[in-house]
Amino acid sequence: MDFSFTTEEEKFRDELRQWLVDNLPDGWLEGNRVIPRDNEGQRRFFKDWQRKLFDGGWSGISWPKEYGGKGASLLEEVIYEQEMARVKAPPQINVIGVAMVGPTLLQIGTDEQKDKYVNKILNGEEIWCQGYSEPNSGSDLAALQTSAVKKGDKWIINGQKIWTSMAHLADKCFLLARTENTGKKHHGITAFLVDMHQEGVETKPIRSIDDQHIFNEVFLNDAVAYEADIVGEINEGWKVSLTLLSHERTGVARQIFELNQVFDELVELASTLKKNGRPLIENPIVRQDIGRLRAKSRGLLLNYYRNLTNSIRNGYPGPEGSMDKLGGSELGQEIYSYAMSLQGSVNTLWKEDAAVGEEWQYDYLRSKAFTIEGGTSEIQRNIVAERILGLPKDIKY
Amino acid sequence: MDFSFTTEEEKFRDELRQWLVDNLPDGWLEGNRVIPRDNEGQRRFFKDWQRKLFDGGWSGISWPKEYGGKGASLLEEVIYEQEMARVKAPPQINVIGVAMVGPTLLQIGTDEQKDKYVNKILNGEEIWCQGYSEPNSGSDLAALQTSAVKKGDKWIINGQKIWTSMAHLADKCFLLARTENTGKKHHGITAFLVDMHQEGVETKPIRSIDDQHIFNEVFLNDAVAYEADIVGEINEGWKVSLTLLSHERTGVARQIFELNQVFDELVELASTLKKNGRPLIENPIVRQDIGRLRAKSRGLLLNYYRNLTNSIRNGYPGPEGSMDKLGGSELGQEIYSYAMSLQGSVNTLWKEDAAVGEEWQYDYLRSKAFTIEGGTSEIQRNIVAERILGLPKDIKY
Amino acid sequence: MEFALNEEQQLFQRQTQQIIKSKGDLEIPRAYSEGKEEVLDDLWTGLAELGYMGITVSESYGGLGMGPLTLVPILEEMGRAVIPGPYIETVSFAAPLLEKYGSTEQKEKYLTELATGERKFSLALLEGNGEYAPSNINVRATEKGNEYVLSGEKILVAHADFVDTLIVPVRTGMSEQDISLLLVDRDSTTLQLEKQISMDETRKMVKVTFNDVAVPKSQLLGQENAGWELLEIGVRGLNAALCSNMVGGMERIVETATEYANTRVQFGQPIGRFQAVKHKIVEMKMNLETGRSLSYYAGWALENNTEDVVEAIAMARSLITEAFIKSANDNVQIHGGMGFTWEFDCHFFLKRAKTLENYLGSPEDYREEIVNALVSDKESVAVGR
Amino acid sequence: MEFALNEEQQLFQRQTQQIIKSKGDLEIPRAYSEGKEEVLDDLWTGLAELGYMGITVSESYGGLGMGPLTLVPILEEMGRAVIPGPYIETVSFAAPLLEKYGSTEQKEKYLTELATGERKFSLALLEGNGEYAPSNINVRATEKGNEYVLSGEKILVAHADFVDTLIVPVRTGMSEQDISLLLVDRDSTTLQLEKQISMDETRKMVKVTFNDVAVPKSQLLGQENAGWELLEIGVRGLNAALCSNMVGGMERIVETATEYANTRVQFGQPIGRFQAVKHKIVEMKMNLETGRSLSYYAGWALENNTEDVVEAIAMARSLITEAFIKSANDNVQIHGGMGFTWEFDCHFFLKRAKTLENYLGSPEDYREEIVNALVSDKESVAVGR
Repeated sequence: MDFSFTTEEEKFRDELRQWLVDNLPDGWLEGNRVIPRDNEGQRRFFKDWQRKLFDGGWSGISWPKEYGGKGASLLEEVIYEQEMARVKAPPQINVIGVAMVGPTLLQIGTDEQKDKYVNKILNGEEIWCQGYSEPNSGSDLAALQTSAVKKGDKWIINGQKIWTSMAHLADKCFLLARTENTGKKHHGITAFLVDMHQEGVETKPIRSIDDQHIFNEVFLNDAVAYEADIVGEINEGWKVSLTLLSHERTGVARQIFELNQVFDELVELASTLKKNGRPLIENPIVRQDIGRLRAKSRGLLLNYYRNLTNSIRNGYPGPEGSMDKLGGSELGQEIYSYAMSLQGSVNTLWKEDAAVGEEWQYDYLRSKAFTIEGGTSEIQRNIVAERILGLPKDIKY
Repeated sequence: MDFSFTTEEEKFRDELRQWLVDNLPDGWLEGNRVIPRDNEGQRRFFKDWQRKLFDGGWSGISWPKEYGGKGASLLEEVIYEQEMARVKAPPQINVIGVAMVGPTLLQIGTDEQKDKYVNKILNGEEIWCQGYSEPNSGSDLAALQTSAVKKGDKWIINGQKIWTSMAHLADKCFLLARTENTGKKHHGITAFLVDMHQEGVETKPIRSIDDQHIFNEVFLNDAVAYEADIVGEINEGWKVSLTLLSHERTGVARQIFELNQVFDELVELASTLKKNGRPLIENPIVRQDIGRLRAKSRGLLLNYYRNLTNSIRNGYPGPEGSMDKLGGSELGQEIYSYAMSLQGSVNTLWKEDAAVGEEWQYDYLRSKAFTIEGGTSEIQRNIVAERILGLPKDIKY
Repeated sequence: MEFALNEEQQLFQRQTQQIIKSKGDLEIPRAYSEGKEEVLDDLWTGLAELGYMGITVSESYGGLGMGPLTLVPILEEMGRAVIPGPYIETVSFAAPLLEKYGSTEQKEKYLTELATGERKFSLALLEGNGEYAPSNINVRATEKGNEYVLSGEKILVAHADFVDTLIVPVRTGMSEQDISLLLVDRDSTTLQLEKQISMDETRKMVKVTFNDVAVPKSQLLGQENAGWELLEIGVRGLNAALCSNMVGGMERIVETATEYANTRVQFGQPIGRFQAVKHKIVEMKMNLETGRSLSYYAGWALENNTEDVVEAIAMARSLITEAFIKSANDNVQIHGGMGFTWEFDCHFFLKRAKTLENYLGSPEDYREEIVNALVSDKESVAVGR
Repeated sequence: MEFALNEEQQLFQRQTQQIIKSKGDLEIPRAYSEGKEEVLDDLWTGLAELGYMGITVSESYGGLGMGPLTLVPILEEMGRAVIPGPYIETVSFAAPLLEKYGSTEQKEKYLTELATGERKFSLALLEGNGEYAPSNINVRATEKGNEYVLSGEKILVAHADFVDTLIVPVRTGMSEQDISLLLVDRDSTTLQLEKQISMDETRKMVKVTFNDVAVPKSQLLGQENAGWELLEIGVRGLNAALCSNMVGGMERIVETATEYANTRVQFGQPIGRFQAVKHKIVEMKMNLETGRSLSYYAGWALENNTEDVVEAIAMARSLITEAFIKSANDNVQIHGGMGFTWEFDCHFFLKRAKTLENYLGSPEDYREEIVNALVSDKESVAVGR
């Protein structure tokens, strides 16, 4: 066992650290992390950041160098996530494009697709979103009903997507639609690259419980795609979507790193806030809670490193990523909820009136989605049970 | 709302209290509660107690007076359970006979059956056990495979029962066997009254994790019963078994009362045992645990009273008994487990070497069966879900 | 031995249900939180007309003269719809305190107006970091002739802008417990009110600033420097009421989760068929019924002023507060993505539950209170054993 | 960056697995607890022949000179079969303490014999109410010429009847921490041993009474009155070892629960198809892997004597202790009635887990230790961040 990094890896880290110092928005490192709330401001902010990352060579770090990437190793990618988590860097708006669509096109896209899209993904010229979930297919993703019907050289797409992150800022959508109805739900799905700026595509914001707008409904009314916009084989979109997923190399790494950071902030909170005139951290009951959360946070982090080591040894990631996701999402909820508890009755104050720091209330509410998005905890448990432990599948109804 | 009892009810309580003072085994009230460990000693102890109860009129208190019962009301029965719990009275060895078989025979038995069995149940002359569970039918009780085949005027019974409490001390068995195999598992079961002292019946003890022998396997090899031993209709034994269950009027009352008592002992324990030279009860963390258990114990008790009130108002008990069972069994495990925790490292010592009181170790281990026997917690949850909340049944496979 | 609502209480329950339904049910908190504050006036008027404000006011002042148990079903129904407004503060806190400790003049004026619904009350208690402790009362009342002059700041005053009178614990002496309760009428004083953005937008939170506000000494409720004790007695009623209110919320959660689980189909099955969902709802139901039993008992203990009343309320408050949070959380999970939307109602319960977590004490504080009571008096009382 | 067993460690794991299987696997604790104590001799001899006793003994005394990480897979395997015997006390406690603090003569004698398996060790620490605290050390060692004369009583001495030497913390001075460690050889002293009936019959518990037992001063381990500090250092190794041992138990539980859930049929289905069972096993698995990660890390921290070693062990110990109990409980539940029988193996794990709960400190104590470490040194160490 060895927790050290090679000199080269540490050099990679140092470079990134320095770059972040030089390039993060003003005041960001000091904790003044403000992102505009309006669509236009947000778009500009995120696009600027995406562009900076690209210019610095820090967008698509795992991409081959010939496409503008850094060709980073898996461990370098992990270091990248560590450092980004450490400074709570702004999200990469084009994460879908950079982490999944781009690599997928590089792997199985046509030459035209590569020419047309890949560069614009990395430099952030075109923002991508992902059209998977539908109102009636959430956990049961393969039950999707959005249809694409061929008419001449066009595919006419009708249906509705939901939970499409950043759709309101996106230019393109990696969309799954049903092109054949054979009764086998995993067959007959096709992956399309769809232009978001066309008449047949309408985006409607979803206001979430934290009063934010990240998710959207996307309505497709005779939206159009062309033969050239199909990724992989017709009717084999399910496989393509799995290819896409396989490019998610670092899994929930960033979240896990962030959580360990948030834990430190939690300790800070408990050291600062007082009850009966004494810092909370001196309260034996609080100490128990914090000790428990500490062991869990570290355990989660160490689990991640163990799974990472296995991925490196085997050359591919195993289903253990589901355990990271399950553990991370639930611990995240626990930590944010506890941070609210520590704040006492003023925990009800939020936004500009927040008593301690408005991020706590936002993060608390945001955390409620952790165990739903990207596969619910119930689905993750089934994956662990069936794929890791070999327990029976739920009845196929 | 009203937590008081009528003068008559209080008189009933006083009588019973006095009777217990006069009749409990020597030293019992002072906490010297010893039950012989050997079969013969146990049989004698339990039979003596059963006889005393009968002579005092305290066996079968809900039975009609003409059959030697007390014709007690439901509330008197509850008072009975309260008082028995208060002194931790020895179990009534013939509880199956008195609480279930007797009342069932009185309700649907033939005249001969009543003549032959009922009196001997109450006076403890004949001890009854219940032959329900089988190795392959535990939670899925109706899947039982023990068969009874008619040969002349005899029914020949073959198969195996398991978890038969007190079978090693029993004279008779209320046994379910399959008399027809129609594919519908709830049909084709018949209820028999089987003599335990016959060649075809062999009883094998089950040693349980608490090093006790209460449960048994019962092997039936060409055991014999007669037409006259059938209760209710042939093939309608499932219905008969439900009739039997309906006579369990006070549900888990005794356990719930006992738990509230054990909670008091837990507080006593925490007040007596010390760590760092201070009574545990002064430790803020212990106080949290105890406060939590207190609220739960009281909640459980109050739930029971609420369900009881509904039973009295409606004239029959609802499925809420499943909630009492579920809550009581899990809280019981929690309390006994916590009592072990409080004892520190010496909690490992048991039997005559027990550091605090040997009942704690026995009860801790015994409590592991609470959530299994009489319908597992998983089954209780399904009952609550399906019968109280109206959620879908598990797929019928 | 009877442990259930009686017929009269059940009648109140049905009636409350009807009123709330007729006023829009869960649309009430939705409209209110979107700024349509007139729904609150409308509801208040409706309830007042039916005599709901005077339930705990004695008949001589125009009330019904009932005890806190009568409020239980009403408060549950309000909790079911996350109803905004100072009903609890007025009826479960101010009314009993005034009955018990008000001067004849105070009773005459305040209780009569309270009973008709003309006068609404709130509690202006918390300051600074929001801790519920005598040492945290720093709004000073300086004697000046026949008046107290108040200066300082109260926070998290529920619906201060909607009510007519605030009950304000103020510091009137040097030692920690030298606190007095004052009745501060908004129409005869100049208070600075400032809305505080609250996560639970159905309970409007207001910061109230006192800039040398003069209050006649006749507005003193009870004795000078005896305010903390009175407050604690008042808070008992408030807590019992909050418990019933939360129980109502839990009940609604169980219902909506069950309904959603019965109708939402995934993998060709209503999701309620999956034990992961099914048994989660069972857990909610178990907590609901245990919580309800404890809240009934707290109400009963309060009504009968039993020896174990403090413990009874502490048991209810500690268990229900946590169970409500858990249920509200699990309800979001069961609703999946939809539970995360503003459009669905799940978040009303989630926010109400979490923001009540530490209001007037944390679950830990109340557990400590249970044990305090237990150790000082080990005999079980009340529940016949 | 590599966080996994290396090849050598994996080799040890496979080898241990083979030995234990060949000796009867879970039949070993079963036979032992039924009084067939010879299985322990047999196993001990087998392990000694393969050099297992000297793994942590330096090469100059005939050992392999490895660190505690090498023991991790071995201890896990032993935990998988709830193996009885003083392996942990000998190899993870006595050996490193002797290496670090033994005199040359002590090392020469004890380490050499330990490495060959000739000499087995146990820790005679607890007294009275079993509390692990310096104030609870009351076995007195009175100086008499070149000897200490011991009187008093130790309890819960694991396998005292099977070992050759006891490491005994004794009181040698007046102030609380005036404790010294003595090496007490059974063959040169007269100790009274009395078996104590233990719920976990796979760890034989013995009461050891010292009736004026004379021990030469040369048997002092480390400095006089410095014993508590040494003991705490020794207990670190012991705790890390217990953690690995418990992780092995948890792993076996997950395996057997999975196997049972895959084969036991009710309602026409393997019960593992029901999410109530299925997800319970997933929870076990999650706890197992988190526990394992923490125990690996504890071993690594110990081997490298990192700054956070105390915290690392406390994290592992607190989480694993509780997770083991939970898993062992749930395992009984999943096995239904069969889990409640003596015949099935479930109870071995249940009893081992519960009786280790407070051994050398409770989970609460270890959590307190975590926070102590955290607050005194807020910087994250070791895990590269």
